[in-house]
Amino acid sequence: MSILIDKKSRLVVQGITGRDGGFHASKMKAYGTNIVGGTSPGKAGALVDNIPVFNTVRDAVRETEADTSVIFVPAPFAKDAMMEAADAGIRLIVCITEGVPTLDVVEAYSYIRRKGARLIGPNCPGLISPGRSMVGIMPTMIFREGSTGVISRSGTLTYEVVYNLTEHGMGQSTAVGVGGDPVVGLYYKELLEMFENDPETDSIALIGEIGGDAEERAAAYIRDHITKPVAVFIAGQQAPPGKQMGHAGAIISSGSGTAAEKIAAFEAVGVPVAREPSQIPALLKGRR
Amino acid sequence: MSILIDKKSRLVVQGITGRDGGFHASKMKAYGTNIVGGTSPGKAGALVDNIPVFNTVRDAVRETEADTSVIFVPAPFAKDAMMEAADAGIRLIVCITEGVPTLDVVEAYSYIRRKGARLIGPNCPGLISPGRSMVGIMPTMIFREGSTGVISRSGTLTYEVVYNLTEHGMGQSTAVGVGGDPVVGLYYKELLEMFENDPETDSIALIGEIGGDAEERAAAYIRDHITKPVAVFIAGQQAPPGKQMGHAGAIISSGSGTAAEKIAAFEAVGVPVAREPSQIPALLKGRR
Amino acid sequence: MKIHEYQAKEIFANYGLPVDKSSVCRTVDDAVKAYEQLDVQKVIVKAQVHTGGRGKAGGVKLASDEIELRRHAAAILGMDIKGFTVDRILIGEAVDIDKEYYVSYVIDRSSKSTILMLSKEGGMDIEEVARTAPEKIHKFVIDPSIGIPDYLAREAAFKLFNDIKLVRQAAVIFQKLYKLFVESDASLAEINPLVLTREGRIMAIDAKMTFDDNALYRHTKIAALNEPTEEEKKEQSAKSKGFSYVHLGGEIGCMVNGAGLAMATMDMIKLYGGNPANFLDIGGSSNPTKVIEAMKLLLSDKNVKVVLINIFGGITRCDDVASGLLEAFRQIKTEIPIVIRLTGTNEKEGRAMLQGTPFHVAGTMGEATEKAVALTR
Amino acid sequence: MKIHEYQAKEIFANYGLPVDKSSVCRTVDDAVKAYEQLDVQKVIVKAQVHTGGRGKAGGVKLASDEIELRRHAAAILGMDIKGFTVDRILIGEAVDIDKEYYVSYVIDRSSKSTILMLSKEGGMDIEEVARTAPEKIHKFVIDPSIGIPDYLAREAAFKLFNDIKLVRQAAVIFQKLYKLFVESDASLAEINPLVLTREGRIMAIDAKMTFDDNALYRHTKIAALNEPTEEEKKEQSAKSKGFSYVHLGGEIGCMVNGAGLAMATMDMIKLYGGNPANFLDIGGSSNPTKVIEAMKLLLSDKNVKVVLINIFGGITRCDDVASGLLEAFRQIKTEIPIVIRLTGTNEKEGRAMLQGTPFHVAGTMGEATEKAVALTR
Repeated sequence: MSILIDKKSRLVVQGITGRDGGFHASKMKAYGTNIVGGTSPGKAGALVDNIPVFNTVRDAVRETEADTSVIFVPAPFAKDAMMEAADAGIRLIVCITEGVPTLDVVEAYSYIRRKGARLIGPNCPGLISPGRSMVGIMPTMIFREGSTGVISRSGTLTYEVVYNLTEHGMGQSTAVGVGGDPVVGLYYKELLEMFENDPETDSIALIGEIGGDAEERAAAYIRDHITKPVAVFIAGQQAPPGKQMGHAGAIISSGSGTAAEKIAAFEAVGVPVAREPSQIPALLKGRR
Repeated sequence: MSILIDKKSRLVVQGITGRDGGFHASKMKAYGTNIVGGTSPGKAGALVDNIPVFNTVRDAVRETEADTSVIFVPAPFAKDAMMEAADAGIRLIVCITEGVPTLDVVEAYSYIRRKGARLIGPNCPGLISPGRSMVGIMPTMIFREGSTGVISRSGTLTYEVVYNLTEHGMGQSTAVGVGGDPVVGLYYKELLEMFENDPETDSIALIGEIGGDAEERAAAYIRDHITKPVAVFIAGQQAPPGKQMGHAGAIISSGSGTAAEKIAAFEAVGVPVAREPSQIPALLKGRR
Repeated sequence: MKIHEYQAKEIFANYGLPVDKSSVCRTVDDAVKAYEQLDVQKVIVKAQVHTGGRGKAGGVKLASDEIELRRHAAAILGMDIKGFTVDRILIGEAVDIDKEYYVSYVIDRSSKSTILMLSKEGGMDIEEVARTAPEKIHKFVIDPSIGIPDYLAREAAFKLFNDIKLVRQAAVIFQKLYKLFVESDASLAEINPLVLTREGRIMAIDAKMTFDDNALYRHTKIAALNEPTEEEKKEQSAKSKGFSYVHLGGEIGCMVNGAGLAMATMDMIKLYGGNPANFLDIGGSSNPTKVIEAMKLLLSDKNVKVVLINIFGGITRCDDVASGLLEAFRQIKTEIPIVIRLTGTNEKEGRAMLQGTPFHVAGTMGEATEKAVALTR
Repeated sequence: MKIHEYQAKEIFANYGLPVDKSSVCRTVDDAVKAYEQLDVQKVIVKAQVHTGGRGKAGGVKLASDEIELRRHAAAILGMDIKGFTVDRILIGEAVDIDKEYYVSYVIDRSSKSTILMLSKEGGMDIEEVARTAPEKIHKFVIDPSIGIPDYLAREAAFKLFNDIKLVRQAAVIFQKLYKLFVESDASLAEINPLVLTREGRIMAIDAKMTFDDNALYRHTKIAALNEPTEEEKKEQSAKSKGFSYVHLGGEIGCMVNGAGLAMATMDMIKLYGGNPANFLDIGGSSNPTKVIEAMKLLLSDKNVKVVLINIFGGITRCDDVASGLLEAFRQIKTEIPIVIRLTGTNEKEGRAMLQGTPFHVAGTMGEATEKAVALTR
């Protein structure tokens, strides 16, 4: 088992005829992801890397029984794409697009939740269940099948941690990049719960960063609900307040959301915090 | 048992300091309805017939654990009142107000359903579970405890039928006036289902009228799902097309929604249709 | 409330919906002026009446020159269409049509929502299409909390068009029409036909709108467009007094409290062999002033030979109703026989009070109706 | 993006929100003119700067006559507040205040919604209130599909007021402020204080707004109000090239792909005893042009003694990254030592290509950081 996606996930790529959509559709397909279709209004009937293109997500769902979608459309159209997917009955929506206005996400998320669907992202690298399915833009070559769950607000920093895990013989059950924006879909709490309930996951790596208080909430949740070992890395100890560090969500505002607070929160509940990304495997191994 | 309301229902009266709200609050209270509070913005702390008044429904729910509300506010404010009730956690909202714009009801209903609550009305006389609770403006004196469920789009015509039932020794489990507007909350299907599942109901009187095709749908539903005897009366056989007969929803438009079609639909599935309201008791007695 | 095509098109234009160039005229000379100003060869002359089927009635004609225009304008102005006299015509540029489509927003009782209805069978009677080929009508239920997002407008437009450029044009039209529908509290906003011109433009060459009477209080500009017929004026005047009144043409005038019971009463009259003169719901309470006003309304109908009063005493008890009736009839002088049926709370007391009066008092609806019908003979 | 109080008040006024009469001035003479035009005895003189705490810094003063006004205006204009030089002041009518309140809309990450925050502790630092008396702050999570209906606005207003007249005034303010918040894609709309005047009027006498940078493309008028500092200009120019850049002041320049890894890199530098000069995320791909631009940016910082390049080769493989770096450094001449750490897909091939070059090549982040720190000594 894995969480959220596996070999049975039926993926539709929204914006498949765009440069990024087409490129990553081929990458995902090459990895073995079960891509059943793509969408691009007005291009129904076309094929992209042999994947059939539909005008609308509803058409794609009707014809292919797609249950998962990944979005590569430009930021001004991302809200519409997320809502289209939810309305068409997609259960898991992964939005890769960067730079989506926050209130667009607020609105789309509210609608998605009402439809009983799940959102990952936006501004995220997607997720991968190694050896089964990859939905997003993850570099598949660094992942290995295994039993460590990975949750991260970052892209390359995740790869850095995964690379270290894989080097130490610790494969991954599923790795999820939740996205770097202030408002995104699934977050620590929901994913921790899924990993806790996944029999194939035996440990969890959590990669946080400055901004907001989700890490503090995650620490409290781990204390109360998680029995599997968790190790954490927090990026941004040197970040000055009021400055956005790349990710729209990585900002210390009004003196809160600092790395120090987050590290303290995890340490207070007995979750080890790595000083360097490379320490994660040892911290997990010591506790499995 | 009864459906929707009983002695445990905790009622809040929205617009209790208004003329109608105050009058009917006292009537309901006198009947034994468990009224726990009323609302009127700015009048918190007042008492109406010894019922405590709150500024907001949320305050009333927090202080009294109200689960049911009845609305007596003027039409321009009815949408807001319905949504306020739903947002505050009320489970059954009964809107008596007449003349509410249809799109206001569409919007309020959508929100109420999202909140998992139920709506009866607007433009309805409410409902009564004789001997237990009355929520609305029903003349309680004509009702008797018993086992016939009554569903009606009309007010006085319902009383006419109930009067006949009571005269024939057939009391009522619950009688519901669903409201005379084109768009209202609970309707035949949902109520038929509730009566079917209510062990204390052994027969059902359904009072329809011209306009729309809800009676036709009800006939199909009865054929497929209802085992208890049902008798029907349909008002408006003499109504000319295109004319609204009092109720905003009682109009034959584009030649559909006629009484003849509705009567035919019930007769086609073996549900007897009374020629006069006074025939209902006999039609039910014959089949119980 | 209904408005005319030319009024609907004005509203359309205010919302940026593409309509054909046209102008409304009340005389043949105005029509000629409008023709000159349009500065095109071919125009369409359309009767402006609050009813459908004007085409079949000869109220829509093409004109290719001034002589033809004068002839058609003269013929249509003053024409009677289903009881409506044509006092205005619309002179519009004849559009070079490639294809015709049907689009409308209506309130759907069953889904309790606004729905968007679309068909490639435009220009035809949509109810006919619904009967004969329902699969040719596409319906979209609108979630009021999100309205018509781009994706949904596109999805709908793909039902009519394949070319993405046309889809985009149509999608914007659907979104604007929805905005108009909601913001004006319409109960119908219909474009039949929506046309694709030979130049590849999509536009509305007809426009039909009706509005929710209950919402007119917040749309004073629209309410000002109201043009009731004589009959509707009577109904509206009744409404302003708190009644619902509909004229039916028979000889038994009815006065009933409650719409459902009022309908049942007129049905019963027919069932017992009579003919109801009207539908009249006097509403909840039965104060004497209301009864007097209602009786005046009934008696203004010269066909009425008998009046049947059917009151169910609910919240207002029968004895109160009876004393109200007695008081009212002290002020009304009439030779017309009056049958009163009074049931409900305190009915015995109420009926006792009516003993010894000229009223024919009945206990049941059947008895009352029988009496009223007999009295017309 | 931040705007000034006077700009926020202009937007407020456009939405019908009650604000005090005021005008913005750039000179003492302008201030005197504004004083005359306001035609009141007492005015408030407020520094317009993109930072908080101006009151404590002496940037807000009351003036009761022209002499006082001139003195305060002269003192505040040109004043330095937390690194910002005051070039504009706002001259506003001094309002006769009865009570002060706090109102704001912000985006809440946890509920993934806009929230309305209210407090009776107005005029104070709200973060201080949140720390010391969180129960004095009321929060309402807004469902975007319905916004702030009347009942919710009233419910919120009852948290501040008891009198229904004041509740109604406040409710309208909350609704308008929400409309403004949503329609302008704000990330903060704050009134601190919202005041109740002795005449019983509720009004905003301060106004603070910040906007979502990602949404500025659809708000050109607001975007035009942008006044970046020198540092922000550098960051924005970097952004226009596809980088994220933040100046930190140390001596080790970093160039990293990915924001999280870039933060981790600067943390590691500190951990190993060095000081990062900057945060620099060059994003996904590593084409030579981008690397050249990034190096120019780094080298323009004269404090930089060493450059640390930390690249994780993901979709773009390490050998491609290495050839890109080599090409870029053929065009850049610099004496500054460069440490390169390259990991990920095809890392062996990538590192092999960098052998024999002047670069210091490292395998792990730890090794790379250690080298970079050593090279600064």
